[in-house]
Amino acid sequence: MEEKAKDIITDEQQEYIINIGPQHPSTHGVMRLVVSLKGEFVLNVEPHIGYIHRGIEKMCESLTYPQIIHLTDRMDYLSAHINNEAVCLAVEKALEVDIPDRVKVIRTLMSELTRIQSHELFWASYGMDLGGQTCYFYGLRDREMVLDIFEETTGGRMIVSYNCPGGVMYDLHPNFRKRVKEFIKHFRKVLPEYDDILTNNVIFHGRTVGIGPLPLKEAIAYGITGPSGRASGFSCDVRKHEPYSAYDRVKFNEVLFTEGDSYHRYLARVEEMRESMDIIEQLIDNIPEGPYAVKMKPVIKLPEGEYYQRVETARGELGVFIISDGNKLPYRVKFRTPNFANLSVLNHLVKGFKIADLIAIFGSLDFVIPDIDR
Amino acid sequence: MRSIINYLKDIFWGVMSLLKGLKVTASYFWRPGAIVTEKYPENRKYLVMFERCKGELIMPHNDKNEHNCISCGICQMSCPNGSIEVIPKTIDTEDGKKKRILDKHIYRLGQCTFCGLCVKNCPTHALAFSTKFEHAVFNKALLIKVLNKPGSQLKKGVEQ
Amino acid sequence: MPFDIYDFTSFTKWIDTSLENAMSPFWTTVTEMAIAGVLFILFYAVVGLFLVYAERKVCAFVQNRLGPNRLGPYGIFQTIADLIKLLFKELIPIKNADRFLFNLAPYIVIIVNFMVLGAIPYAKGLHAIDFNIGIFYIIAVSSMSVIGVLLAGWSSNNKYSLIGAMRSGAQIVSYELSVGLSLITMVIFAGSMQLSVIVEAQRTGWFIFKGHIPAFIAFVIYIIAGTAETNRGPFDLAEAESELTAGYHTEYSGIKFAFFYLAEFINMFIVASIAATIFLGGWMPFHIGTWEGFNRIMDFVPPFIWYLGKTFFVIWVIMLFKWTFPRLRIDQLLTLEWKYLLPINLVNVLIMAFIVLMGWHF
Amino acid sequence: MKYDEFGDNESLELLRESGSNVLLTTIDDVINWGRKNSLWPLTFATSCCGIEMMQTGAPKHDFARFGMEVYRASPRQADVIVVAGTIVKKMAPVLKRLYDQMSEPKYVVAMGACTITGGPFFLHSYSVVNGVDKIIPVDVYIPGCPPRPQALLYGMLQLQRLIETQTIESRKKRNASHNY
Repeated sequence: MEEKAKDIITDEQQEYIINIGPQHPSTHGVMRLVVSLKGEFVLNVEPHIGYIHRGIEKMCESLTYPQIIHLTDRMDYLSAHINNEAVCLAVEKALEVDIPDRVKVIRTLMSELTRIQSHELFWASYGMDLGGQTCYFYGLRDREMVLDIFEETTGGRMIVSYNCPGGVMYDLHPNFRKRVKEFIKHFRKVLPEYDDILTNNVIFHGRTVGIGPLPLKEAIAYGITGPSGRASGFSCDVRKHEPYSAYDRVKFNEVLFTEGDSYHRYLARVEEMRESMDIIEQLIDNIPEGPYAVKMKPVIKLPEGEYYQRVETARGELGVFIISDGNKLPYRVKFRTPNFANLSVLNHLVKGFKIADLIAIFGSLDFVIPDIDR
Repeated sequence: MRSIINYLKDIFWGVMSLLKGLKVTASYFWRPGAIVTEKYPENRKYLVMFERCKGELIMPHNDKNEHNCISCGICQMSCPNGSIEVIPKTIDTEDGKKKRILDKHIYRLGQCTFCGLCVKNCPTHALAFSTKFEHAVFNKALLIKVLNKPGSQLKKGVEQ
Repeated sequence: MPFDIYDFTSFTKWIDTSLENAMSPFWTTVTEMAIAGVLFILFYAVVGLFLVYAERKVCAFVQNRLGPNRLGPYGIFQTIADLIKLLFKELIPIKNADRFLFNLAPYIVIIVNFMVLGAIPYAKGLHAIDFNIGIFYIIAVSSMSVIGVLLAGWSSNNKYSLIGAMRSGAQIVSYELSVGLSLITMVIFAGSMQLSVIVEAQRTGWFIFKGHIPAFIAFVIYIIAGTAETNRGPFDLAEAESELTAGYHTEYSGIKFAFFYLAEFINMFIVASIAATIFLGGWMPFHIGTWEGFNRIMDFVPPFIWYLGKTFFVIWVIMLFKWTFPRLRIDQLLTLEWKYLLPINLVNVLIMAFIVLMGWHF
Repeated sequence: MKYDEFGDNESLELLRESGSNVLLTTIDDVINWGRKNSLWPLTFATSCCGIEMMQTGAPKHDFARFGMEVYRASPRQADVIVVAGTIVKKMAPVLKRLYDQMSEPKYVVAMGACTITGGPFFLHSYSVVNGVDKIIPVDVYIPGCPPRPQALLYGMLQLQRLIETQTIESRKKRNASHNY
């Protein structure tokens, strides 16, 4: 009997240790959180990563630049297009290629659509994490429309593999404009429903307002980027500060809040969907004519040196760092992925909150686990 | 007194927000027109896929059962994970020269990531994507396909 | 009254007397119990399976989907397939589990369900037991189902289960108060605890209409607390899927899991049917004042249909709750009970008592 | 869908021949009818394919039509584990344990290239398991990266056909023959 008791109670302080994960509905993938509890209160959370470490950075060293792109798709699969864009921009920067305007606009449009579908999935899964299962279905219902747009143009639903160094793989489909407009019309209509179901719900407020607050100073110290950082007032939008592609020609607001709790992290994402729609509406009617890709050499060799390019994915700032030794294979590729940095703050946020809040905080940071492990 | 008013206010607004949510779900319940479900196995006869949809890699053949592949191996080289294997053979042509032609174009469907590099890089447009997606099998070995087998798909839409 | 053609009293009396003529009183009782038992098991299975199916369809329609539709017309045999599968699924013995309690827990939940089902009036005279303290009995017995949940959580040797069971314990203990008080409000109004008398008292109008605002408040509170007591969303903390995988029944598989699964739905049915009986007039048809023709037509609908209609309406509302609202946190759950529902309920009881005292009701 | 419209009928016939007992057929038919129409998947997803699996549950494609929408988070109550996404070497023991925790009858569907051969990570990665069939016995392979929702539905229909062919005896034999 004593043997048994020892298993359950780990030490004198009577911490109750439970494993959340690797297989658990609310970890959104395979992530193990070792949670020490006292009653319902969380004392400590220890994230164990590596359950989906696939060695993407190492693999990149044995692949050519066009081949690397298909791996970045699978890193943060919800912002697949933006990841591709980051690598392409880095390669193009290194080669000093002039990219046609059409490509820039196409990439921006696709990035914003990617952002919308990613935030829709966030909305859906956050609702489900908190127990509102219908949110999940409404979010995915509308996401399907974006996936249709993707599939018609790129042939892939979520993993698009649409970018290539020098442009994009295929031209936009003739139906693209019509479909995007249809989607935006539909989405503007259903967003108020999202608000009715979740954003303004009193139970949802109770679950998220004031839960896991992250002050601005700590957000900067931990390097929290993306909507999570902006909810704390950290102005970190790469699109604004270091515009790439066609972001310098569109007007949009950087969604900033100061509270930094789960509710505002959630709100930042919902507001960003509106901003993204604004961006798309500004660009969709004046896509410049021109070629959809620059002719590149069949074997792309970067000149010797180090290249860095950062972009704003749906979850934060993605940095691509390439060291080239002049060969057709990169010498070293490093991805600064937003989720890995955002994960570091988890323990700091959840201390003293309840186990149900752990789920709310974890969900509000919107992790994609393969992006953490790479 | 104020606290009691606030207390009642809280309750009122709380209940109102809940009713709003209920309104949305209940209204969908009474609107069967909003159902968006596609009935997949029943609708497969008239299911139209997007033309660029990547279902599997094919090598289109024309009506004489000829394909465009010159067995240069570029697809094999551009494939990031080795799902394509080109096995060439040399034959003697009528005028006595040696010519390298395709013996087997092996495609491992279970490994393909549909990045599209092979199709894009093919110099002779010998490869294309078909929209067929029904590939589920019980036997893994069936996922290794030989693309240039006689009687495979007729050549169409390759010129694009 | 024409709807007395659907009176089952004489029918049951007839069965009783004919049985008594045939055998000794002891065997009469045994036979009657056996008949009632078989009928209830059938009723339990049919209602349980139907409710599982109904929930899947309701949630599908709410979520713009079709729901199960491949087995039989509109997929009505879906749950039968589920049942067959669960029957033949392996029952895994859990290492270090308290074997006896682990096996006992599902049965406790089921038995409690049966005990409550027997006390509900389904139509005039269609009643297994008509206690004169019917409401008291129902409150007492239905709160016992928490024992099953607690045992399941405790004996599973699983940390998630234990947390789920403890949550469920706290939840049911506190929400029992609200259920009791809101029913007491109506007992004050009706002046009786006997369910058949309460239903009979609603012949001239359902209590929710007769009882002014306090009855309506009591109804709302009863629905909320009843939902909480059945461990359904948004109060499904005991099995909160996103936190505790499956809560107290994480370790159960096969038919034992099916018992928990069914019991949850039968609990919902019980809560809804008590709400229908006490607030919405049970098997009484809907009457509007002096509209004789309308009332006459309503009378021709059998009382059992009325009863089921009302019950399923309440069930539908409870299902919508689950599919609309996010889950509460454990402390919010208790705050809702102790800070909001209980005070309101107490005031409500006072108001109701005052109304009854002054004779202000219809 | 008719029998001829499905692919890979040859393997199915082989499986059908491997175990048939005339006496028990009616009972088996009833049990298989229940089993094949109520496949409850385990909520298990590691990467991209998991999102497509979620999308299959979404209103547009609706898993629920086949009675498969009851996603169980607890392996004890699940019937089928859809391995959606890459399995790396650190995850492999966990997957094995999850499979062991499931109660009989249990089925495995390998969804996506990563689970069949390692997919995008087949050649150069040092940490990816090249095919989950090295860890657990797989019933149906669904290629694609990730497979579209219809492809997953088609795979589940194939699994239903597989279940139809099984008898109590053949399942016993099958379990005995797997040494993982």
